[in-house]
Amino acid sequence: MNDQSPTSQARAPEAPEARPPARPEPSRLVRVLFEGGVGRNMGLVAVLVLLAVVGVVTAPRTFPTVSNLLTVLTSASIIGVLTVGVTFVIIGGGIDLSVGKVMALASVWATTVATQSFGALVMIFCALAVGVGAGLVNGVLIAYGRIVPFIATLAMLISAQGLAELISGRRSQIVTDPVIAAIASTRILGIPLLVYLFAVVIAVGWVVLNRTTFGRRTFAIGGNAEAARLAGVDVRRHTVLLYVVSGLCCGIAAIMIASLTTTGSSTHGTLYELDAIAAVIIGGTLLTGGRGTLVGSILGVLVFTVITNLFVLNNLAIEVQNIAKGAIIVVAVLIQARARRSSTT
Amino acid sequence: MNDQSPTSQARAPEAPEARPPARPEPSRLVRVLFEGGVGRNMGLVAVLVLLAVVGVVTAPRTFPTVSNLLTVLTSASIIGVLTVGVTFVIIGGGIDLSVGKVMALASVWATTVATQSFGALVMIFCALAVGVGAGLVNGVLIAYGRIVPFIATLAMLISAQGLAELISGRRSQIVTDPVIAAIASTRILGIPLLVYLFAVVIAVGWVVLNRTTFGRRTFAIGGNAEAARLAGVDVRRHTVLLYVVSGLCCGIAAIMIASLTTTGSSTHGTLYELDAIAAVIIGGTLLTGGRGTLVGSILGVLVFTVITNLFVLNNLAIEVQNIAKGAIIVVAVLIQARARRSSTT
Amino acid sequence: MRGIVKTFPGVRALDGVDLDVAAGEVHCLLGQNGAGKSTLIKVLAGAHRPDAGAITWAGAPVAFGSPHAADAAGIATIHQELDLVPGLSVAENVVLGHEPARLGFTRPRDAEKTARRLLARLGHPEIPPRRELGELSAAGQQIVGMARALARDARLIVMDEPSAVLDPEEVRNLFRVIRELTADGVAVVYISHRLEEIREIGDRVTVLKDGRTVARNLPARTTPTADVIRLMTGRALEYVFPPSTGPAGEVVLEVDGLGRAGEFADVAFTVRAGEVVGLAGLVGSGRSEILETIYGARRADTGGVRVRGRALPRGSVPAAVRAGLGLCPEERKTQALLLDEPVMRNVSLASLRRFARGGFLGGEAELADAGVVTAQLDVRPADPRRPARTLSGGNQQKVVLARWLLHGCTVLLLDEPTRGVDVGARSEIYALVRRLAGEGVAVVLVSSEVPEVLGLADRVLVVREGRIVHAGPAAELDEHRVLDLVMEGADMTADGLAGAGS
Amino acid sequence: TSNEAPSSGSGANVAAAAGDNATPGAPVTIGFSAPAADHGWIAAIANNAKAQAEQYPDVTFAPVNPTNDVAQQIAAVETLINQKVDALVILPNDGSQLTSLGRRAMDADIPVINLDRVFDSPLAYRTWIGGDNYGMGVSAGTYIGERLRAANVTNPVIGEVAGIDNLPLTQERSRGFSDALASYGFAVGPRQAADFTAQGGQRVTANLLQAAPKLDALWNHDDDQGIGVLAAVNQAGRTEFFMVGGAGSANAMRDIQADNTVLKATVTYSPTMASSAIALARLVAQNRGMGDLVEKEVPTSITLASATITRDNVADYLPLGFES
Ligand SMILES: Nc1ncnc2c1ncn2[C@@H]1O[C@H](COP(=O)(O)OP(=O)(O)OP(=O)(O)O)[C@@H](O)[C@H]1O
Ligand SMILES: Nc1ncnc2c1ncn2[C@@H]1O[C@H](COP(=O)(O)OP(=O)(O)OP(=O)(O)O)[C@@H](O)[C@H]1O
Ligand SMILES: [Mg+2]
Ligand SMILES: [Mg+2]
Repeated sequence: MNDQSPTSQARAPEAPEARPPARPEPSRLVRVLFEGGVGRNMGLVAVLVLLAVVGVVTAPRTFPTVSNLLTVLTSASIIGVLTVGVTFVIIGGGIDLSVGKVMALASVWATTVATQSFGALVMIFCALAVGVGAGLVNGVLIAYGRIVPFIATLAMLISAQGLAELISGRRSQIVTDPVIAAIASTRILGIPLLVYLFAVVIAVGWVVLNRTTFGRRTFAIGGNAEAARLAGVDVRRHTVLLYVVSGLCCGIAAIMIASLTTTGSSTHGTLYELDAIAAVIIGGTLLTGGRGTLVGSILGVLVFTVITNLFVLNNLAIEVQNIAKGAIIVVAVLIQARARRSSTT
Repeated sequence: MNDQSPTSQARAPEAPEARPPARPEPSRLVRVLFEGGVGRNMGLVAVLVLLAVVGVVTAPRTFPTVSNLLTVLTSASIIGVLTVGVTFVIIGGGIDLSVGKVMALASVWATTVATQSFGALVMIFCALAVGVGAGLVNGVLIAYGRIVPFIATLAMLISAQGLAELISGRRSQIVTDPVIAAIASTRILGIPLLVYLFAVVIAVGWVVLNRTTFGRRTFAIGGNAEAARLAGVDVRRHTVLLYVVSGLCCGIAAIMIASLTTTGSSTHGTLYELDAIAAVIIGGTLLTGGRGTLVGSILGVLVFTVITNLFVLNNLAIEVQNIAKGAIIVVAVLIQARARRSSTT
Repeated sequence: MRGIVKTFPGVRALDGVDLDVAAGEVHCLLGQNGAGKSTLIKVLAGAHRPDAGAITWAGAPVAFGSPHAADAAGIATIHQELDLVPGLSVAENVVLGHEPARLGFTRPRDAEKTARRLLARLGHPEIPPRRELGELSAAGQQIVGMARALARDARLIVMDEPSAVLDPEEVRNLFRVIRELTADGVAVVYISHRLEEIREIGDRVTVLKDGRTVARNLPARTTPTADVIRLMTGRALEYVFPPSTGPAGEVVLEVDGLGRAGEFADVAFTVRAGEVVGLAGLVGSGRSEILETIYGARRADTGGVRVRGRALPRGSVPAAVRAGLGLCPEERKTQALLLDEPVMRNVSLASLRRFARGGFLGGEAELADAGVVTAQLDVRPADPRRPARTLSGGNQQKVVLARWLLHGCTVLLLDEPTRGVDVGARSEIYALVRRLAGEGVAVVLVSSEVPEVLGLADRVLVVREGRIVHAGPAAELDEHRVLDLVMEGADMTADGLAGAGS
Repeated sequence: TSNEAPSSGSGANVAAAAGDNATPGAPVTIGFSAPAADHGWIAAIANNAKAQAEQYPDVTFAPVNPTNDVAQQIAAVETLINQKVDALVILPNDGSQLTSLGRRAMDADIPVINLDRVFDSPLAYRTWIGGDNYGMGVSAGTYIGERLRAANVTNPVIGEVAGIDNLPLTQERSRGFSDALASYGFAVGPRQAADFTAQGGQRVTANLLQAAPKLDALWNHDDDQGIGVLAAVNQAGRTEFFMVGGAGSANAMRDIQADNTVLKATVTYSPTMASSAIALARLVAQNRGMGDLVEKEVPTSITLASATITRDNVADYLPLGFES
């Protein structure tokens, strides 16, 4: 990609400053996209294309339709929003196991009779506040209480589950507010509002991660927390903020799932954390932090969703689905790793 | 092989051998125990004592009885055996999400009509073989396929679940073999056989981890895989073996759970992986590998089991259980961290 | 700085240290490994809080509670352990913590411009600011680290062993920049174990020993080397290379046509028992790769390696170790040490089989034998049960050597064995290498310090861009000749290195 | 259990179409969605539905991917609506959460047969058929109350091992149980929730038996988890109480028949309702009524009765028992 290996300079002692950066600049858009993760994720794109081909071949009448595509995107949207938050946390060197149940708790809190009586805005505020609050607790326990993220967020998972059950009395709380109920059924230009919401969260997440000091410092902290500290970054405050971002995503997802299912329930989001983390890692983010792309995580979510969609359209038995799903994940990761290796050499 | 015995070199004349380790030696047993993890886990012991006090106060007639203690130990035994395997994997720098469902698969495979017709020995062999085989696949994917452990074992979790469902037809397979069925109800000197089994697995695991080259290399690989490789350790083969150890534990646990519930079922072991990993981490093992104690992991399992037992004895509702459980985990970890910090200074 | 005290669990790293630095001077900080140099500058940089003592900055007492505070006061630090983030780009590393931003949105172009300007100033306009830092060589990363410090327009720049991974040409560049800085009135604190560098660039010298200041503000150019060494080590030490121990034995290591695509090609040489062969070359010339390939840590594309006539399988470290090879790799911390494990276990790692009976360990032999070899190498502190992390750099290097001393090898491959090692330990390592050679071990030595290669090796191979361009007895070469060969005859003997060596 | 010798044709229960309704009508496609079977009862539901559909030459059976995730079930049923099936049989993971989906199907002129877990709005289904959870609790409570009263026990300790506590059905069963016991002047003692699995049943019961050193009776909501409950009871060597099961698995019935465990009765909650649901869906899609009823339409709601199976009548019910 560039002709000058970093060490080649060592062999050219004379005329050092006479050498301008010779690399031709690719078009800005291409560069932004590549830098943002598409380039590193060609393998996942290939996997998606492969899955699409399988879909077209096995379900030619149902798979390649607009309405099916929108169904896939809608199914992906909720876990996708959670995945955005989890991507931030993992790139920053942490992990968040609590997202699924924090979302459930936020959905329950936002749909109590009392909250609903104040209308849609208060419900949305309430969901976001619960998400942010839970994220804050996670972050403070981890950054200041020095509890390892795995344990702190696992404890949050369990407690949020319990609290959601307590508040809801273990019942599904029905959304009566027409505005919230309408979110999932509204379409603009034929595309569900949930899909727009998903797109906005991705876009904002991408900009924050790649174009703000917050995002770049997230990479720094995940890559080398000590170096970030020595460079004057307030690592602990930043860590708290990362979990708050994740909590905020839970709040947004809570509104979405409340609208999609027209209920708030403590059973929402069970095991979503594993799916979200798996999507992030398949997307090429290191579990140890410091490296990763949001685009990869989203592609990971799409891979999972398309697999499920394919299974449904082909009406496979669940046990066969599971066996195949495990194998597909392994193959996807192998393809992705191979593609990345060959692109960097 | 080489003519210079290194020890002879080491005793070369000018060596200042007049420098013996000057620190007074504590008694050997005390030292072995401390080194083995009790010392570093005084915090967890304190948490257990605290829980016991709560038990004695809140359920004075039912908690402090021998039969209740044995119930706690029996409940702990299955997840405890899995935790032993997971401890090896995590200390070696990996993670194993598949243990719960590999155990389920092994339990199903060992209890099919065909297998049961060959009798108990074949059933036991079958369970162990399934566990070892799954571990082998995990290990090879990770060590030679270079798939990150999180993804490889997640794929195994999903596939094992599917395979278990396929084989069992999603039904509970009842254990008809009297020998297997008797394991859980046999008592020796009043103590259930399962508890002995648990103790044996812990003891063997402890010796292997702390007193063999295998264990030493496990720490080395988890601490710095590259350094271990350059020191001549066959890191990939060792990694495979680590997952095989974990798989073997799954096989043992499968026999235990088949006996305890008198069934083999694909529903066994759901979410056991999270509990096992949480116990390992609460026990002070670093999720990044290289450091940890088996004793800590076992104490972690006991903390979880005693919490559940206390809740049941006090007839608490499940939502209250969950909220409290999250908080107790956080407090336990804080106590443990504080105890460790003060013990090292 | 006055009376600085800093204790770590079990260690009193600083025990009343004084340091005065004047504007516009290069103040050198000397001391053995573990003397407390890095700890002192971490206190200065706000990374550690001192237990006692006072810091006066520009006439006013200050207490830096965080790196940020020191930074705001105008103190920039290049730490000994690279304080960079591998996953970020070069430019982002340069501006980390002070990203040019508007409303929180970064301005990558400004950052790249800054990085390009600073890298050019350091003589490296060709390092692409957008390249991911982790893809650069260690030397490249060190240069980015320096650019980072320059980015702050600091009034005091602290450099903790910046030259350890640099070759002579890079060091020359560094010195040029330091001179420019001091000319502008910037103060520089410079730490190095290479005394000839101190002599060239330093103005005043402060010497630390065991966490105490033993000499302050000595004139750097006129104080006799012997005095400095005595102050540091507490003993008179001759900074010379031990003599070669006579004729070599039969050929033990044969390397034949070894090559790896893109790294090196056609590497062929032999080493005899008792012979020390040195590989000289620039940083990035591929010497480490050659060693690692011989050792099986990288799989050769072409050629082969024979030990005592038996061919080694490609790409198998265990086979190489069984055949009697041992490697002390270039990066101690990432490639050699288990930092959290006791010294004893680091030492015994390659020899576990010896202490095991049927796979079971547990005898006291392991501790005892590890204790003997570490004592032999004078690893300090002497307790082999201490975690390796708490040892200073030089002592960590000795631990790695002790590993192979305990294991015993026919062929010892040493990659930069004295990087970051103080004079005392250095001479001990030299003596050890010589002694091993005398006992019949074949040694291959890679070093970026030409005098070291010339002084220690019987035969020198010069590597340039992955090829051996010269092979011959060390006695027939001098430093200028080697540098000529290394740099492809570039004219560089005239100015920068005139004062170097001795 | 799959390892038992195959009996009564894979254990699925089908109703033969009788009378007028036996004649094939217009060909119809019936979509079917249920939770993923991780449990004998749910497995029996799926099996029964499939077996019943195969009885009819005029029915094309279109089941979708069973799942335990509400969002996924919504997506799956949406594909059926997109395909414009003629009728839908839905056993929702959660009735409330799928109500809007039922509405959408009904609005698209696809009649919905709501199986067991009820939607919130009658507009979301054409007909509901399901079991009587409250009645099941009442049956269990009544049996225990009668038996204890007959034995002249005063202040009995009555334990309860519930299913997944989050489910409304569990809460209704418990309510029925305690209401029935209250009519005898008894109350529920130690109560713990398991998770419908043998393993959960064993774990919870092992601890619950510690909490209650002496028990008089125990109701376990579900015969699948009952295997584990019974295992825990046997392992503890406890025989001083009797136990009542729930749902009516063949395995539990065999234990009752053999009369060598503490299990003395079980109250039914029969998965045969799935067979009936398919039959109803066919009739609704073909605009037919139910043969024996005067009405020309299928009723909007059918509730199954919960029978109490004891040693006396177990032989009658054994063919209807599902394999756990
Ligand atoms: N984080 C730490 N924890 C415990 N001990 C430490 C720590 N950091 C340094 N030490 C100890 O403090 C002493 C001084 O270490 P320091 O790194 O300052 O030495 P140095 O002079 O920089 O040596 P070198 O030349 O090898 O870099 C050493 O004995 C070291 O083992
Ligand atoms: N991280 C890296 N990524 C890509 N290429 C690299 C990297 N590090 C080194 N190289 C390439 O490998 C070759 C040898 O590099 P290396 O710095 O290891 O050589 P060396 O002679 O051992 O130098 P040193 O003096 O540092 O030991 C060079 O061509 C260099 O460009
Ligand atoms: Mg230092
Ligand atoms: Mg090198």
